Amino acid sequence: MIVADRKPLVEIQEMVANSRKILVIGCKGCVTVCNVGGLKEAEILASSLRIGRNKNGKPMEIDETVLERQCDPEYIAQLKDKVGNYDAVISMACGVGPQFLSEAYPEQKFFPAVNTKFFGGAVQHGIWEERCAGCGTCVIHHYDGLCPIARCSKSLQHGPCGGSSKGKCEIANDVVCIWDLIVRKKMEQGRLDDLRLFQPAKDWRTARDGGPRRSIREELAS
Amino acid sequence: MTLAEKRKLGSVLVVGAGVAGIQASLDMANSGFYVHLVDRSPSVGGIMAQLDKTFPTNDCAMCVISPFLVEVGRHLNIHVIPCSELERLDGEKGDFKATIVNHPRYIDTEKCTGCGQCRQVCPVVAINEFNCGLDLRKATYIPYPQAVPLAYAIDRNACIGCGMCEKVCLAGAVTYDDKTKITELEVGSVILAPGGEMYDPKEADSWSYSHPNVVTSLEFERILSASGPYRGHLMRPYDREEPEKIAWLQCVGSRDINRAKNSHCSSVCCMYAIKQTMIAKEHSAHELDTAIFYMDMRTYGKDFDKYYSRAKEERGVRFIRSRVHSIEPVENGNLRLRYVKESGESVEEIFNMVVLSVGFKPSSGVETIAKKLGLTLNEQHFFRTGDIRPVATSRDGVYVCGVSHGPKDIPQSVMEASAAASVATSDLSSARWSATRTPQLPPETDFSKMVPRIGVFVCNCGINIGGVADVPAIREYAKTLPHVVHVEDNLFTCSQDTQERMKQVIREKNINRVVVASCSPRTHEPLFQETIREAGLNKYLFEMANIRDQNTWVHKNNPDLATAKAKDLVRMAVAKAEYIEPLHQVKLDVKPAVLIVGGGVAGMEAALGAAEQGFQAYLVEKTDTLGGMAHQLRKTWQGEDIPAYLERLIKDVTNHSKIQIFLNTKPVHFTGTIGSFTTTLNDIHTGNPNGIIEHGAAILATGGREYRPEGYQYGNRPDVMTHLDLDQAMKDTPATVMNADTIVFIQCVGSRNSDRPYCSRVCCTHTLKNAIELKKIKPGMNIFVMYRDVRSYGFRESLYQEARALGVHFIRFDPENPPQMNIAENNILTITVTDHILQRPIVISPDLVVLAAAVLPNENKELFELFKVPVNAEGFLVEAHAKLRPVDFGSEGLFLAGLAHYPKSIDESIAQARAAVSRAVTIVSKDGIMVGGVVAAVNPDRCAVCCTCVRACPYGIPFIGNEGHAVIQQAECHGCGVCVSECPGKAITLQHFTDQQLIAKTRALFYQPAMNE
Amino acid sequence: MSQDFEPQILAFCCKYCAYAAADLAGSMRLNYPPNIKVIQVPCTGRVDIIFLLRAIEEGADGVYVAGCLEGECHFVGGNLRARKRVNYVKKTLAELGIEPERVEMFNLSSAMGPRFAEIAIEMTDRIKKLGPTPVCRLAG
Amino acid sequence: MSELKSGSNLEKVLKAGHFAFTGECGPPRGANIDHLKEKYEPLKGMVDAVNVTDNQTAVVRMSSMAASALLVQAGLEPNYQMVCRDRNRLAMMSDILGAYSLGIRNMLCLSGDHQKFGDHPQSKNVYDIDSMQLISMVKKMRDEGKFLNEDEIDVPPKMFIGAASNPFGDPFEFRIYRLANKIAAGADFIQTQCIYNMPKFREFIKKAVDMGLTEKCFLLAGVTPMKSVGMAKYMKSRVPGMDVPDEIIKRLQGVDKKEVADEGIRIACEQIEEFKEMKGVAGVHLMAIEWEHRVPEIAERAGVLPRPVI
Amino acid sequence: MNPSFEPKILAFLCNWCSYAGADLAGISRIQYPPNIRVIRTMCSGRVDPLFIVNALDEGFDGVYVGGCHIGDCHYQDGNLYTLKRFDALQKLMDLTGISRNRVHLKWASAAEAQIFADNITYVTQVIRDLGPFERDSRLLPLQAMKRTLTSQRYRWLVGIDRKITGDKNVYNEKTPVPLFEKVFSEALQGEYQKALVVECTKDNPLSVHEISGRTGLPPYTISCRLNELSQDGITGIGRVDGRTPKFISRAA
Repeated sequence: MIVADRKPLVEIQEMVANSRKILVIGCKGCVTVCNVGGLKEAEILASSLRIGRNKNGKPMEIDETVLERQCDPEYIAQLKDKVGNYDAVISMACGVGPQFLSEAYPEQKFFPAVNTKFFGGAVQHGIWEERCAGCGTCVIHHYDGLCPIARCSKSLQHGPCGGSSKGKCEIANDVVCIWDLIVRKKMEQGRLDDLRLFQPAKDWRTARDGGPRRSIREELAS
Repeated sequence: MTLAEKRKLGSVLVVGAGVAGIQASLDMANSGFYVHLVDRSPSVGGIMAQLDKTFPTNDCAMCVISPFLVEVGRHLNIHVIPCSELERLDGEKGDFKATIVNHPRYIDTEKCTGCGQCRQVCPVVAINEFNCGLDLRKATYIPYPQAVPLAYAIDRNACIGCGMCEKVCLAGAVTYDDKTKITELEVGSVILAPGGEMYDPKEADSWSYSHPNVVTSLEFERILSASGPYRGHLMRPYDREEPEKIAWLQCVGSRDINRAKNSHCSSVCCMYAIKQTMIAKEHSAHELDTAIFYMDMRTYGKDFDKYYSRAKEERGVRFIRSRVHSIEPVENGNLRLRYVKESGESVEEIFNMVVLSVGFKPSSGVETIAKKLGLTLNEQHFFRTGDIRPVATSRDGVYVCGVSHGPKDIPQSVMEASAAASVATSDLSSARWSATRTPQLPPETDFSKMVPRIGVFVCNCGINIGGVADVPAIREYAKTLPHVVHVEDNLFTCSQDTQERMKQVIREKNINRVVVASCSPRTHEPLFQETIREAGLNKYLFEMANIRDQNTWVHKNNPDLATAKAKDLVRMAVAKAEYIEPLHQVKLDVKPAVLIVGGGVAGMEAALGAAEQGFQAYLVEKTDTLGGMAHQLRKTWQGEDIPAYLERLIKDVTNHSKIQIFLNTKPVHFTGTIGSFTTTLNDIHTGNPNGIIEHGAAILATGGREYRPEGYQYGNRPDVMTHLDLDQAMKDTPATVMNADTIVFIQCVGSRNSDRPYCSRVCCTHTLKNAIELKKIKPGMNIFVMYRDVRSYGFRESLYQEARALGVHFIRFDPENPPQMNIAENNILTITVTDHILQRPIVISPDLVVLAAAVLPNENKELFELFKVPVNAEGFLVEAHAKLRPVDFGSEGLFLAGLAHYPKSIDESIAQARAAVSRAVTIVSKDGIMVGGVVAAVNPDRCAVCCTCVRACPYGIPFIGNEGHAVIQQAECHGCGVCVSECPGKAITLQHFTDQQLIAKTRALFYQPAMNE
Repeated sequence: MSQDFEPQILAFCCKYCAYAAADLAGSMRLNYPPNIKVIQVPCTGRVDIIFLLRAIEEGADGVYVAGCLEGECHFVGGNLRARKRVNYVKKTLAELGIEPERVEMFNLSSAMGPRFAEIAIEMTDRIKKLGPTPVCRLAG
Repeated sequence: MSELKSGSNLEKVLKAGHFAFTGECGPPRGANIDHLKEKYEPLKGMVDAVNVTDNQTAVVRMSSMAASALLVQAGLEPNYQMVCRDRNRLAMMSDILGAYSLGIRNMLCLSGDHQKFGDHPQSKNVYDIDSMQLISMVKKMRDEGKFLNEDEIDVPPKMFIGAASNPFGDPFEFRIYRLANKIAAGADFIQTQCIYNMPKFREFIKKAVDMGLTEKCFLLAGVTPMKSVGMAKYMKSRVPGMDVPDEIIKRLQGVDKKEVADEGIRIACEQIEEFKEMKGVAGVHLMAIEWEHRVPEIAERAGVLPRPVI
Repeated sequence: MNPSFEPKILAFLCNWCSYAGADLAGISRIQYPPNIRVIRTMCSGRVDPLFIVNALDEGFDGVYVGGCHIGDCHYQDGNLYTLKRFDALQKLMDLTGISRNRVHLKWASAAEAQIFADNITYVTQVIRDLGPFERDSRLLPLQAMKRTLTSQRYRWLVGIDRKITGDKNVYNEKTPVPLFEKVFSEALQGEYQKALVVECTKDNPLSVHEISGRTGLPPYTISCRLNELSQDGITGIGRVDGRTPKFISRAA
């Protein structure tokens, strides 16, 4: 799923500093699963903003609601007659949310409440880790299911760099060196020779470097 | 009357309302029998109520027992008869006539609300037995604040009849003309649980117990207790100084034939002494030096040995193996102890306080009851009971449990209580639900759609509330609150007459939400919920404002603020009341059958018990024979013949119509919730199913086995054997054993070490029993027992005395240098060990070495995972609560018994098996179980299927159903609400504690409503 | 701070330990300031972050959560989660420029009547020193 | 080994079987040529080639190609380093052509330190291709005369291809395979990380020899003399992948303050003596960072002078 | 004893007998020492033991209470109460170390002027022998006596004594006198000792030993009294110095 972190409260306060009537929209999709943008978090943000404004003597009106997802126009459309009567809307969805909203309601000002970060999963309750960088050409089968493109700081494809020590990446000792895992796994499974294969220079066109991407399913698209 | 027409009464008399009496009463009342619970003192609770903390978990005793006290006080089918004693018992099993003497209490328990005004004005003081004489109580008294029944009593021989208490009693509860009454009760059977009393050290002056700083362990317990005289602040009675050094003397009044005439070991003093050292250290702000003087440290129960080593290694408690003869008071309240170290060196030490770990003696009631009922006593003047029928007395139909038939700790007492409950009602099963009362309730009118119409009832509670807060003002204020249609205030809302008027008012003004502003919901919510239910209202349409315990009682000195706070609390309660919805519990049907896994003695006794209670029992055994470990035993510690008992038991089980036996079978699939489980059984060898069992409860009795020692050449020499090998040899080839001249027993082989940090409990007794038997057959034989601690607890101490008398040599070794076995080249085996008295190594060349090997749990990882039951680090099954639910599992409907729980002797296994039956019967005896109420409910379309609730629930109850959203089953949810506030999508609500209700209550505190029109 | 300031303090107490301790403080006739208003919850694990924030938002001068001793929670670990949520609210209040000391978590067993009174006194003094809540109460 | 691939001095020295001795020179943080001069002046005649680092530890410095060109003008032979962090494949190929045209004949292909260590951690890194793919690209340009997309190059850049190797990085067992992969990808010579743990390096080199790697390409052992105890401790604890045994630190602590630098050089010389005899080691790469002025003295005491002239 | 000491004695004279007797002594010019200062009360039963202790506290060296003979009381049994109260007061004074001979109760009818004068002369001489009442060195016992005399338990027992030992108690039987005596002396000693402890720990927290030093009570007795005081919520631990808790009372 898409994993995000909530923006610091001060930053959100500045965004809506001069708005009187605000709508906070949660999203029941990925951001609910990673506990950052669901209805519960929407209520918490709304209440925090109310406390902040109330303290500074400039009370504001904040409503909170939640959409099934903010990445399908039909759900966005549900706010048709509501979104107008606010002078600022905060979307707690991933980066897709504020953009779909802005496209649907050009005259309204939309603000992101979360910083979208990566595709990943929950290694334990409350801790999510990046697993995929969306390079568009999946090669994890070469590395026994451990992707160096997403999980090596330098996306190296032929083994650990000189800085890997004690299984940790040179940039920080809480970041696992993925190549250390790949090499150990290959050794355990007796498939070390796979790493002798020379991987030609990767074709990055399918990645973000190839420009904004679209995915079209002929049989579905009208 | 011929046998057939013999009357079977559906009621039971329980004498003694300590923790054992209460447990037995609850089990029977919840299984369809009416219970008369008689106790000499004005309230229930017994010794446990006086304890501060309990070992080995250091839980606070009162927190553990008070829910049981409240339940026994309120239970529809338990009739608590305080201040009374059993006078006579006529008739026989199934049809007894009991004559009860009701001593006058001079206060009517129905009227008294426990407000305590009489205590404050009473001019007469007397020794406060509850605090063991540390402080005084008034002639009009209540044993302790949480007493049940919550009513005062007048101590007639202290009271001078001045009449002051009647003057101040607004409830008019004082009845000076109360007389001794005699009542007759017709009961089916009788359970005696009069408990025990602590030895009184005054009988011997060498302990100089008259000195204020020499206290008994129970007094020290009161000193430590937060509700005790010193409010839990550890101080010396003499001058309230905080002690720097405290000594505990073990075996005061136990194992002491010359001074105290008590030969038995009281089983619990070692453990409670260690607990008291640990709790004392926690209570003292400065470094506290604690020393325990003991002979044998007898920590034989589950997790007891770990507790002992934690005290020794981590908490720095000093354990000095020496028996102090006398205590010598010295200047400014200190005490000098002279003792001899093991090395022979004599030492003097000054202590600020000395605690005498006093042992048990039978309560004074035991002697009189035995005389009146014609029951036999043993030499120590406790009730005599056997091993094979551990809770039966010498009179048929009269059973016993708890300390009155032998000193024991709380878990063992509670186990025996449940066992007595199941045995006492086994042949009354035809009269089940015949004598019990079921509440007649009118149909519930449906108010859910209607606009809230709230009735507010403000209570004065005599002067407890009215004397501080302005109750009329509170009542008038309540009128102004939204949706309030009726307000009234009365003297005692909980009194019978007010309850009736409440019902009437509810019907007249068709009130659909009731708020009572009075005392604590913890004690009175069930009472009021029943009342409004009788008025046709769903019992959850009710909210309380605690304006007494948490307002007037604690803000006595500023009444106006107390009144303002009362108004706030009422406004908050009304605000929540507005959003309360009726909750309907769902009735799950119960399958009247019990599954028992494991065909050893425990399993068979459980199956027989369930069948005797009239329920279908399914006994599953993975081998091809019943009997388990018992096949290898010969005699119980009291000498009863095990093979004969085993043969009889197997015959009864196999022929019983209500027991279906599955040999070579193991469960492979298990689903369902309490009351209706489904288990699939498979044949071990062929693997194909041989039965699908529908049952309401399950008992796991998977048993244990003897540890095969690694060291000491075991297995490669015929003259080195374990206890079971010795028993085998004594049975089959006695000659091989008898022509040995010297035999050495080595204790704690495989137990009490780092891999198995527990004591296997039975090996000391087993060694003593065999040593005595060998000595009697061949007095000339030299027998050496090499031990770390001889743990012959309870009456087993007599075996230790007899063995020493017969000339068995006992040599103590430290774990650091255990006995060394070496084989000389001529294959002669010698044992070298350092004698603790001579302090020099001695060499013995025995003809036979017997290793007291540890007891291990049978390995059933797969089975335990199937039933989702926890095992501890050593592989033993983990019970729900060590003290008060020793045979239940955490998950409802599952129970345990036998060696799989912890090593125990055969009589303790039988008791635990019968206890498990009693617990299981409380489920299967009902035709339906009400589930639901305050439980979590999932709103599917808000659920993001994110598994947060699956991870957050401490009991692992929520799961993702195949409809694609989280599912929480009403029968299983415990109602804690953790998942509700973790759920990121706000998809789960905890009924009766919804967000809307709690936020409304919060908001109401700050939001002054506009005047009600 | 002005002496006549009487703070309004909310206390979420768990039914099995803190609420029982409050009752015991009552039956022992101890004494603590009347500024404390108790709301009973089955377990402190039920106290949601939104409850604490809405309390501050509605104008509470102080809020505290009182649960069982760590390791003795009737529902295994509810009190541990409660402490984490209280810390989250403290951080949020700090970000909003409100004294985090206005929110607190306490642990006590049901036999610690005197401790409950102590906590009530401690919190009332602390909030009196901090003064009224900067969040002005909205009328109506 | 007979015909020359790039004709660089280093190649000739190595192929002639001499014991190579290369130095290192970090370009200045500004455009001050004199600074560069101060650094390469003492190296003249002392080394066969001079490594010119490319934004070492991701810290912005004068570009390595410019510095290398200046060295060429000054009559020294540069060993032009290129990292994969800062350029994509277009920039790399064009820089290789540029370097060749400026007379640079030796090249070192490195992955490069992550920008997190450098002075602009906010920057975006590239890592379009990794060091292995860089080696094979330069080989393709030289031997096949083709760009990566198979287009012809009119004048193919004949570079003497070098690669780095850290025998002490984790996982230790894999390091030899990585070396083998680099050689297979086209590396002509290898310069190792600075060596302190001699026993571990002996084990590494033995494996390299057994696998015949040292036949296929020349391996230069990296040496960095310790200037102070502080530097030794810093390298041991803070530099990832660096293995500094305690004996080295004890030796440095053994002498008094003033002598430490000298002791550092003595250790280095001992190492170089051993490398001379060690089978599979074709030379030494001396990394005297900020100590360029003492390289003549080190070279002298290491007995590697005079440098062969072919 | 300095010879010139003249004790100041307060005399409560009941209106119907002793006051009348005193007037008669005046009329018949019977002489008696001038040390007494008289307060007339309607009946000796009106005299609250607290007045007597206050008199000593204010500076008198002794107190004389005069009343009618038993049976002559104008109000039937007024003097019976006085007898009980006076006996109780003297028992209390025995505890405090203040000599009981500083207070005297004498019956004298309206006609017995001579007896009245003799009583006064006798009482004055007894008190003169006792010497002046050192009020300042007896502050603590005096305060404690006042507190005991105002305690509900003490006054209630003194008041109910006649009814339950003489007539009948709530159980319609006479409370045996030894039992009542035991209860009363326990109550008296209990209240007085508690009063001592409260008085000296009212303003500053004191340890048990410090209290013992000031009140002379043995430590263990103080410890037992502290139990009762904490049960009634009057005394608690103020602070703890090292290992010594200091107790402080909140005198309601």
